[in-house]
Amino acid sequence: MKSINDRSQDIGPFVSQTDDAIIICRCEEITKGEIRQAIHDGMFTVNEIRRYLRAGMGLCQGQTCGKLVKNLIARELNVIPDQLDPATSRSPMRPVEMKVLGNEEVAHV
Amino acid sequence: MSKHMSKYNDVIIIGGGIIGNATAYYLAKKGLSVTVLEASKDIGIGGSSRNGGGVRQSGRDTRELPLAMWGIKNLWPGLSEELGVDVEYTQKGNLRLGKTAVHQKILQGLTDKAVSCGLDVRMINGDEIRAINPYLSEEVTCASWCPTDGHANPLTATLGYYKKARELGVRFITEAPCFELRKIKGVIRQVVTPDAIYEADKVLVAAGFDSRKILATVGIDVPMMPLKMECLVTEAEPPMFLQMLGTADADFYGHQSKHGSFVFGGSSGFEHLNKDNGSPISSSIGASCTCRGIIKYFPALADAKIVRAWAGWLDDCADHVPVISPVEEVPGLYIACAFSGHGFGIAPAVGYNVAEMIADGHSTIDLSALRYDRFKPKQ
Amino acid sequence: MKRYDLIVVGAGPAGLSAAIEAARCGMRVAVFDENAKPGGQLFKQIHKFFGSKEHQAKIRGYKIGETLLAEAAEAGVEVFLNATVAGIYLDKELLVQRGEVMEHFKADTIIIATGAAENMVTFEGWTLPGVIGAGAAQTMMNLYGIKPGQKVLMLGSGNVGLVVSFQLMQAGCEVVALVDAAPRVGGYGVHAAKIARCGVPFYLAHTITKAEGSNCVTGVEIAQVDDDFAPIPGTEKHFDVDTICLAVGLSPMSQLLKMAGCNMVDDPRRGGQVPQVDENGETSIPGLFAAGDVSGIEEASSAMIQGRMSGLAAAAYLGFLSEQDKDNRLADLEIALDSLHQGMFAPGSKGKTIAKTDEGIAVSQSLLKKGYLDDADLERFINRSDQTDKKSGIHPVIECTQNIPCNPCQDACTRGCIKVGKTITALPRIDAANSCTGCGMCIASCSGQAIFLVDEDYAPGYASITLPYEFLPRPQKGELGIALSRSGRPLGYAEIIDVRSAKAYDQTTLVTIKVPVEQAMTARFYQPETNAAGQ
Amino acid sequence: MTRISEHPILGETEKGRRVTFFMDGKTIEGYAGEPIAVALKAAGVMVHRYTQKAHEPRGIFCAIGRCTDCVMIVDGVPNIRTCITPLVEGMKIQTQDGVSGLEVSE
Repeated sequence: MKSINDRSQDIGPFVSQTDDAIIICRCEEITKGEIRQAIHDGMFTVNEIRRYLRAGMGLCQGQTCGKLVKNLIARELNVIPDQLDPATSRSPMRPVEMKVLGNEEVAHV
Repeated sequence: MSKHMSKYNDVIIIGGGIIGNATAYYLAKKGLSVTVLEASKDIGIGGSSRNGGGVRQSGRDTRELPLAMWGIKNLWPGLSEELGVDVEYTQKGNLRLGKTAVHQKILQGLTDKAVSCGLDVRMINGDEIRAINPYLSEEVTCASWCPTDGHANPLTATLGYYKKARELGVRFITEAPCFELRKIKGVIRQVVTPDAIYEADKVLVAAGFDSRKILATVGIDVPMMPLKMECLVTEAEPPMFLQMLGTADADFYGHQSKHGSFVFGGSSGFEHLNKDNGSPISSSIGASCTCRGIIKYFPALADAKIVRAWAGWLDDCADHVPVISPVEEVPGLYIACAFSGHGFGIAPAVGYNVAEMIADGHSTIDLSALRYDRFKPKQ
Repeated sequence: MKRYDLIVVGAGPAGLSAAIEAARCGMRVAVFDENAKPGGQLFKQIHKFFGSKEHQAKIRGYKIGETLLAEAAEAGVEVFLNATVAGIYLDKELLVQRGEVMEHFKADTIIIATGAAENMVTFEGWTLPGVIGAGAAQTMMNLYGIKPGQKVLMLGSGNVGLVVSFQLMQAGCEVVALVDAAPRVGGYGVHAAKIARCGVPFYLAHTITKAEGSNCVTGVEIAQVDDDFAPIPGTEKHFDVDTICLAVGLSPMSQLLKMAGCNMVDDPRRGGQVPQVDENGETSIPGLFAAGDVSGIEEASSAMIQGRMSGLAAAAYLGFLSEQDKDNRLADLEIALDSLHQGMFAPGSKGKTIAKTDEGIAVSQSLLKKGYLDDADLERFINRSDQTDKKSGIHPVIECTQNIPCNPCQDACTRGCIKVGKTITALPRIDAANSCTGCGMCIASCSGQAIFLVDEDYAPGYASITLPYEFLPRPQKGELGIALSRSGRPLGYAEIIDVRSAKAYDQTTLVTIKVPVEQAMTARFYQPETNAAGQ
Repeated sequence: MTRISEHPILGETEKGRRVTFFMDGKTIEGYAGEPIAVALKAAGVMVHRYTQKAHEPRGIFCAIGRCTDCVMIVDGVPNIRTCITPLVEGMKIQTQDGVSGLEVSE
């Protein structure tokens, strides 16, 4: 079993750091401290951090902060970042108005 | 590789979704030792985090309605405080919308049944609807209105139960799919995963549609199939309305979240025929179809931008009502699955009552109508 | 449904190259790109490319882009711009936003060539307006003709940071400092030397600790870092800047591949999440390919070759190219790609400390730490045992000290004075048996601007130095300005004795200055007296 | 001067017609077809929006439509990526405050 799968493992107490106020997710304004706290609340994966805090769920869909969040989790859990999956890729790749998304055209040839 | 025998538990729960997490929390509160085994890498990755967030009583089958009403009265209002996580519970009513005489008939039927169970729900007309929600188009002519319904955030509610259960000492193991349940000397005893064998006095199977193949290892079947449904979410918008919405036609359902984004689910009519590649992936037509449906009801949302769409599998039961039940023929085994797409709103009540069932042998709400052995062929 | 033999996502160097090869094999090819302009990053790359003739070396990026577009048009490729691929679905179906419409397309083969996205680094104030990505700076100045700022601090000494710093100065911005947390310059030494000689100070083993300002950036604070990259208290330095530019690496933009269900791997050497691919870029889904940065961060030169390989493989997959023709043509491309993967900056050398060049010469530590060759280091490279040098009359001085895949200088000299040989990563040698005419083609052909023509016998007590110049205003003959050293230090007055422009020089002006003979091997740049460095 | 009048390699930048548009009620000039963000940059506008939670200023960051930091209200529609949206004569641009328009005192 990979250590990351045991959610009861001791990762030590949450200790505040001087740069905890720095924004990591620019869209949803989630700070480094909030993400670190969430990891100590048991959120050990990028998906869980997203769902718990909305980090990476804003307008840019985590394209800017994805790697930063992953590295923060890896550091806090003391694993290498490659062990962590990035968030699921979802359409639409860019924000699109409902009236446009609903306006489909299927060209027949 | 020889599998190590894991430490003994009072209860093992298979499935780290909201049902498993909530049950684990209420069991831990009673002082039982619990391990939750989750097959995937993430807690709450299935339907628990893919649904539309409805916390409804109206529109439900009368067999599960008591559970829904009890949960809304006793658990949802204090849940954020209890879990220490904002689950964004908003109790501002549910509008189930209709446009045609056929819709009116469907809604009236549901309403009559719910009223007979003591629920405050009534039919209202177009003007009354737009007094509650002025953004609805003139096409909407009738609705059922249940003022005590509402919505919550499925993501934080699911992970909130996980967080709190973990704090109370529940052990959660991810990437631990259950291959097999094993009876020892006539009673349930072991849960076999690729890495380890876990032992407990009691086992709850709450693994969505995967429950079917897990239960098969001890000769139990729940007649259900996976059904792929799709959802989408908009960018944050200024606050517009607080009600939960649905339609008689089931073309969409959803609400505006505390964050400002609108979360909507919808159907294209091909759900039962959709294919996938082994994970629940969006179809090429689903989101577009849902958008068209929404705009007909809410012309004002035409410019709202969709930032994300996703799909998820329902564990759709033969009669579209969950199985929540002890399995007396396999002593120590319990089932909570087949929620058929409306499990989120009743999840706290299910967790609470299943914990009672497991720990005390009886539950506050009578769940006998939801037994696993209720399925009978046509006579 | 509208169907193509091949749909390429991304009209950058890899995507266009793939589309051209496939269309030339007779395939119906469509390329979708979300941008208003095609070419990906090529049109932002205004420097001359490295490599060999087959890699389009010494041609500026944007001109390569123009060539690719012309070739695509000629081959019958349909390029759709402002066409955003919203998603990729089962059965090789794409949903594409074009204007107010979502269109469904299917393809028998798909090549994903979506490129890369910039990495980020956080510090106090990094969300302030005025903190921008290096790509943003390139987009603003090279595509839209607007300065990203007046006074800029660059974070990152990889090739992007170095190249963009030079471009900022070309656009008329002042680069106040180049900062990198690593203890050594990450990119090509020649790129570093170009900006060091303009007087840009290098702060290696430093990081940004704070962006200052309330509504937008008004300054920046940097500090030295320890071995764990933590800032050392007391080492803080402040600069007045209005712009902070981040160039801290790239990550493959592989979301579409992931959505398609390809097997993905996390490979730090390729820059992050990348698809598992075979040697031609085919993913775990048959008929679905990845080419360019999306399957591993490299340079545009290699992206073009990878694109061509995947285009040919797609053609063979659908029977538009025989297996034998495919094998023959891929073999040539593999050799071309392989030659780019050699030398000190080869993908396999990432993260390794290299002490000596292939020729056995100790690498210049001053180049790695300060951005320029100091006199002692230079001495090792210009007085080599394997070259015959002479000091009388005009002759080239080549300050190229790292094994990078590049050899246009060899072809540029029609007199055979410059030799690189078959291994294109070898350091160029001077063969003094052949006499230099001072034509300057070597200077203009050197993408690293590392070749100078020096004549110690120009006049009694004076030497002439001809150097590449790519700034405005262009110096005028007879003008008096300041000669600068390799570190940008003023050495004294220099007179412009010749200014040459030619089509063959491709926008590089050859400026010849007259300096006291003792500066013949120290003066390497010219600054008009009215201008401060870099302005 | 923020616009590059002449570039040593690229020469003169091709520009569209000179047009006027409006930013929080003020009249600004730009070139038709260039990204709104470029016209604003030329006019010295750095702040495109203030964030929802902390009301912090944001402006251009990636300039290629990915990061969505430069979004503004364009002709009444919020969250428009100004770095990739072409300028059209007479456009009404507003500084975005959270998801709404910033109150501007004239």
